Amino acid sequence: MDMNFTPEEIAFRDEVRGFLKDKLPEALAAKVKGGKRLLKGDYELWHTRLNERGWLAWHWPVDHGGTGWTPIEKHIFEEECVAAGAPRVVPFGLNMLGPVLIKFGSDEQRAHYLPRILNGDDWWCQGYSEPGSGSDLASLKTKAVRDGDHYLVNGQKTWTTLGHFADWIFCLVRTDSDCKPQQGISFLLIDMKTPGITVRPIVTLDGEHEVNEVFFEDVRVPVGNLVGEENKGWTYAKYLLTYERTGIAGVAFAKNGLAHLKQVAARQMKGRKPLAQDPLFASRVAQVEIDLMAMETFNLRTVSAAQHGGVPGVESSMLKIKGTEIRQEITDLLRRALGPYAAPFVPEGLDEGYNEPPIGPDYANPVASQYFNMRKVSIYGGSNEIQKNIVAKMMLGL
Amino acid sequence: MDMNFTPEEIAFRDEVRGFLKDKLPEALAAKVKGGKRLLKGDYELWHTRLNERGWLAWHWPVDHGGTGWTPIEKHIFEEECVAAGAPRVVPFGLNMLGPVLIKFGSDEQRAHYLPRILNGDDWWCQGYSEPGSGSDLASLKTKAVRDGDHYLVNGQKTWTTLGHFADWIFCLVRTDSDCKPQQGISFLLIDMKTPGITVRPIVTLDGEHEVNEVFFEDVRVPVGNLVGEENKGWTYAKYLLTYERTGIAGVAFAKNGLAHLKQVAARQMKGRKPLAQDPLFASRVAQVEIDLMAMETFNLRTVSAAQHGGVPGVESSMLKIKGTEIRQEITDLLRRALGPYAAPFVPEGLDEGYNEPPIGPDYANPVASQYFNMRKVSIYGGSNEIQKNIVAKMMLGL
Amino acid sequence: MDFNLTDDRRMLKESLSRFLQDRYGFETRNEIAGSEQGFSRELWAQMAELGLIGAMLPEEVGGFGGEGFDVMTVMEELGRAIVVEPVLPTAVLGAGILAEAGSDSQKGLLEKVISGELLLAFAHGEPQSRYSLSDITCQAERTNGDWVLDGQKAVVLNGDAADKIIVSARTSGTDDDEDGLTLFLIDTDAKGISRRGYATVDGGRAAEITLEDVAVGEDAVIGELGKAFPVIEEAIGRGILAVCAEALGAMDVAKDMTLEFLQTRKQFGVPLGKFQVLQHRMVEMCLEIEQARSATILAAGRMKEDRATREAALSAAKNLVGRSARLVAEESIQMHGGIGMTWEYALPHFAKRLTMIDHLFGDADHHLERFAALSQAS
Amino acid sequence: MDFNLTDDRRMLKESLSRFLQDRYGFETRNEIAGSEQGFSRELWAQMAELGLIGAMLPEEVGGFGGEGFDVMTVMEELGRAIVVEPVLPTAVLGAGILAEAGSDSQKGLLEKVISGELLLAFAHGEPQSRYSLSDITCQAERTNGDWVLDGQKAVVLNGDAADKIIVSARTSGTDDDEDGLTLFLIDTDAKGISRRGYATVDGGRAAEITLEDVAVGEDAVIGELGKAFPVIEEAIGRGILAVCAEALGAMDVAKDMTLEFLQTRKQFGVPLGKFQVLQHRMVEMCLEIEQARSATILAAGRMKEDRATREAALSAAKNLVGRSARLVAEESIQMHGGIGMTWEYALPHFAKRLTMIDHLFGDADHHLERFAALSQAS
Repeated sequence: MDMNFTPEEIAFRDEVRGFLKDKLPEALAAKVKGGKRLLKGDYELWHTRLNERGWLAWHWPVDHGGTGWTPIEKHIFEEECVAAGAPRVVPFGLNMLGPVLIKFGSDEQRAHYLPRILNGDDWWCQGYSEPGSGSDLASLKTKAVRDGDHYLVNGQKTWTTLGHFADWIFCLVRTDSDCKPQQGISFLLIDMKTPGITVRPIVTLDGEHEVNEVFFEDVRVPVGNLVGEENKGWTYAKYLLTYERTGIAGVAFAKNGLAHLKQVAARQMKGRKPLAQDPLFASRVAQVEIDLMAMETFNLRTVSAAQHGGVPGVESSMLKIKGTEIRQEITDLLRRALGPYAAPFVPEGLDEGYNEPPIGPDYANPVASQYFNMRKVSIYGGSNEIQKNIVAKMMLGL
Repeated sequence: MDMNFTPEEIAFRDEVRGFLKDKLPEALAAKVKGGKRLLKGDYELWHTRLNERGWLAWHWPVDHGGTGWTPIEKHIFEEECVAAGAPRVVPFGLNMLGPVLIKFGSDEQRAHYLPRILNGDDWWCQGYSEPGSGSDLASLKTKAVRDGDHYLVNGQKTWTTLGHFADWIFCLVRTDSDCKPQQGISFLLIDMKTPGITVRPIVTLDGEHEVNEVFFEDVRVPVGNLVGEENKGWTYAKYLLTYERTGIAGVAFAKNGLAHLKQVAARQMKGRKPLAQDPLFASRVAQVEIDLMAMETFNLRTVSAAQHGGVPGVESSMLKIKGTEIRQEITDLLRRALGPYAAPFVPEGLDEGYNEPPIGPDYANPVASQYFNMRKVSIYGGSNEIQKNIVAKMMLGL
Repeated sequence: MDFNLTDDRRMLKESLSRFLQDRYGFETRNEIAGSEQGFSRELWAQMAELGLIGAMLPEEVGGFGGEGFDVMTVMEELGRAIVVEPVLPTAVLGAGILAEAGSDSQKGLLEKVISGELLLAFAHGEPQSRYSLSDITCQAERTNGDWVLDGQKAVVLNGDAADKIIVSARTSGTDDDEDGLTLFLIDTDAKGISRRGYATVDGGRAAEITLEDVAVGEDAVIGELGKAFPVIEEAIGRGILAVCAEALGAMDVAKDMTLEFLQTRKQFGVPLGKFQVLQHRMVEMCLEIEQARSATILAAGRMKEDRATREAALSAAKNLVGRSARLVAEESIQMHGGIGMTWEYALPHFAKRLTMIDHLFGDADHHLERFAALSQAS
Repeated sequence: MDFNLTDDRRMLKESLSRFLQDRYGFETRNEIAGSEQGFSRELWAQMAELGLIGAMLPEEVGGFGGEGFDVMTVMEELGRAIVVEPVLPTAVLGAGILAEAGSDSQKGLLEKVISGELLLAFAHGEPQSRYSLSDITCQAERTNGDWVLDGQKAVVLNGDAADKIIVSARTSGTDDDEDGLTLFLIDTDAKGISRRGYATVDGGRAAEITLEDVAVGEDAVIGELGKAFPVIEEAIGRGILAVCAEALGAMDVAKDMTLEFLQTRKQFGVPLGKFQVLQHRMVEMCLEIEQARSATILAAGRMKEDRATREAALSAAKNLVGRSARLVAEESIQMHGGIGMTWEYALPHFAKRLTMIDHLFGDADHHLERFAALSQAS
């Protein structure tokens, strides 16, 4: 048993910290940590900085631009980025499409798309979910019918994150309906400028626009945009869904959230004393802190097992469940910490350049919205119910 | 809306209280409230006192010895008995077999058995559960084969409460195996002195003996002991299971338990102050007190609906679930209140006449055992999982 | 003992229910909530006409109800439509205080309140007070026969639209003393009052109100000088009962929407409602709603009992509603999945209202602590 | 970073596991627990021979381990068999204190402890002290060069069978002062000691011990006069780690038994494990066990860190183990149904041990509060 990083790993961590200190603009980090809205340019700036350093595609194979980091190094890098307040790297091109193209794409596709992903020339979005599909992804209905050297695509995708910024979308489409749902699915790359595509914003319960519906009406897609073989798309999709799940626990996000919660509780007053000293509230905070400490070790055990050649199985699902529970509990306690000042709804206050004085304490504005927004983490990426089904199946084998 | 008892109901309550004051021996009430072991004679004494007053078979039809009380009066009577520390009336003859005989028995059976039940001449026990049947009662395997004017019974019953005191057992037995499990079941009355019957005690996790296994080996039962028709026993069993469920919430038991918990918390010290003043412990007690207050009103709403002619549906199941949760939570808090003194295990201290000084505070001895014993209430009488299935079926209708 | 509504209340409930079904569909509600003013003057007038405000006030002041079960009946129906009109601040808090403690001329205003012409707000909480009812620093000083008020009031419901506000101020005592509080009735266009209105997360409106040298006459004082605390506590008590009842209505709708969703929406070829895990979670939700309903009924029935009994029942109800509303809000979103996260769909707006009710008049933990204190004192 | 056991620990674990499987089946265990003495001298000697006691002590005193992960390895295996022999009081608490703070001659006794010939107990808690480590009223006064002790010690594990006990007593200071505590090593047959032994709910033994004018020499003092608190805290810390690890072993077995039961037991014609509700509850149980395991590993790894870091990790582990052990105990009984309630079956004995561990060295709430205090101080 050895719970410490090696000197090499500590040196690596310091290198990452140095990079973040140099290259992550303070104003941007403050925006991220303060729960402000990010602009397209904010994402692009950070994407470029990482690419310049060669750390953008750290999970790709080395000969395609990856870093060759060990699981522990990858873990350190992810944790440090979040801790420093770096914007997330939009994952669709880099973490999702990239690995699929590397494994299943043609040489031409790899040569064309991969450098453009790294350069940030193409903003990708994901066309998986459809209305009514939920966690049953294979029930998708969007059809692609071969018509000469094109596919004619008709249907609808939904929950398309940042689709309103995207140049391209990778889609799962049905190319054969006379078979099991998982068969007959193909993986297509579609230019968002193609005629027949309409993007409609979905406003979420917190009043924000991050996701979209995408409609396809007789959209003509060149057959060259098919990845791999026709009707084999489900295999590629599954590969993508299991790729790189080490960050799934969201430990660093939770740690940021907990630190913020403790600051807020120290500043909020209850009966003329800091709320942090209230026995009941303190016990609730302590409870989630204990859970988080344990989960951090649980996560490290999984990372360390990967370092020693293990393949995470049910651990990913378990970490997803516990990680989302903890993050939701933290935003819930934040909301409760505010008391009456959780109520004001001033969405314009989340924009850069808003200059009015805050209503209530300066940290209050995003809190309730974040609490509601955070409901999504136990729904998307395979709901917690689905994760429990997966673990149960492995465990009970019934 | 009127949440008060009528003057007549209050007069009735006072009458019940007066009776309890006169007729329930203080020493017996103290034994019940102190969690001491009851002897067979303790049950019999209280049975007799109630019968003398004509209040023993309060739920029977008036012309068989019932009281004709309204649902609210029944509720008042049950609550007051528990509050005063009366021993429970052993329900097998009185609450279970009695109503079945009244509805489905022959005139001869009624004339013979009912007066003997009231007089306490026969101590009855119940032969429903079998090893492996759990909540799936209809899977029972004990066989009764017709042999002239007798049935030949072979098989095994389990969880037979107080079977070691019993003179008679009423049993569900399989008389036909070539049909659906619910069909082919018959309802037999069996004299426990019949050759071939063996009673084996089951010691429960708290070290107590209250339940038994009963084995039948070629036990000859006269056909006159069949209740109703052959193969119709399931109908009678179901009737019995749904009969009189108003007390199912156990409100009065929980109130006794809560009062005891609060007394203990006031006497237990933590950091030289009463545990009752510890903010965290006080909040846990307050939480269960609030839940209990609400459930008491919930229960009264159900009773009142019955008074106005309503028929309780899912409410019984919901009250069973919440009632057992609350009672389990109270015994859990009691256990925690004791600190290190929950550990000593001195079962002989629960017997009348034990004269050693207690180990730790005088209320400590039964606490841990009661906590473990109380695990049963969410298992028996249709587990809480079964209750949830029932409610879900009514609610979702799927 | 009878838990059925009286005929009068049943009729009121039915007419209100019909009205809201006809005129206050979800899309209308969202449009109203998103409008500049944040509520509809027209619908407000119609609600007044239906007797909704009068039902919450006793006959002595021109109403025809005013008991706990009246408040409960009306608010539960409003909760079923998540009505954003300022019923709580005007009819329950503002008018309730005037009916309870107002002078004859102040009570005379209630006619206009009942008819919907006059909007009220209760400007009580302050930036530092959180859920304490006595932590008030707003000062009122007597100068030349006038009272001059200075202070700041936080998250005043309907504070921006109210015609008159009831302001709590300290006329003696230290900062969180229950003694020394006095209530004043003040026109919102009085000199020295500035208001910053804003929308709230749950579709309502509130305001930060600053009072700077606001001068009012002796006739602005409500009730006895320095003895306002019991009046405030009773007003907040009615507010607690009102939002508990509102939450019951909203929880019922959220539960029914979820139930219907589970029955109709299929996944992996079967209705979601066939999954036992979701069945049991629905049952747990229903059970908690029934518990919350029971606690609210108990509180409504104890509104006229002695202080300790009444306030313990109110704290119990608010605690149980706080917990069950959170459960219902979170679980109904979770069981809906993505669609439960969208602005267009009604459910999350019910969830938001349910959540924000926890931030009114003390959250679940506040009332747990308060219940424990009341229970220990008794 | 490496969460695998070292080869030495893996070998110890395996030999211990084999030994317990061969010699310490559930029926044997229950027979031993039900015997007069409450444990088996013979098996105790064999366990000592296996190196179980030595593994928990450092080389300086004749052991071959003594680190957090050694304690964890041994205790987890013992938990898998719910061993009732007095390993915790003798090897972890008693021997741990002597190894840490004993004089050379006191340390010299450890050879006999390691070989299984000497049984120890730590007589610390008192009837009033609950889980406080400093609330000690037992008095030690110096008279004619001797120390004379008077007081009462509560629920002393192995108190009836121990050959020597370590008694904490106040040599100065007020009643719950951390300062002024001193430890004494006393023969249990010393004049003035009376012991009332009894069985405990989880199958072990403990005693109430009364000291009346018990005279011991200066050589009975362990460590520095009046400065025993840090020694006590560290000893209890090791005890916490030990019972957390023991609970992990017991939880694993309870979980596996339940899993097997769900896979084999049929109801309504299908294995219970097919019911989704039970599946999800099993998953939640496993998840909490993994969390408890993680917290215990973290605490084991921090045993040599500064006080605040170490104690926070220990309180975190004890809190998490307390919660998860309750969940596992209750859920595994519930999922078993009636059979889970019977003395003959092993599961409920695991449940009882898991529950009673919450009553050793502070329950989940005690450590939650303590963690919050430590976390706020840092």
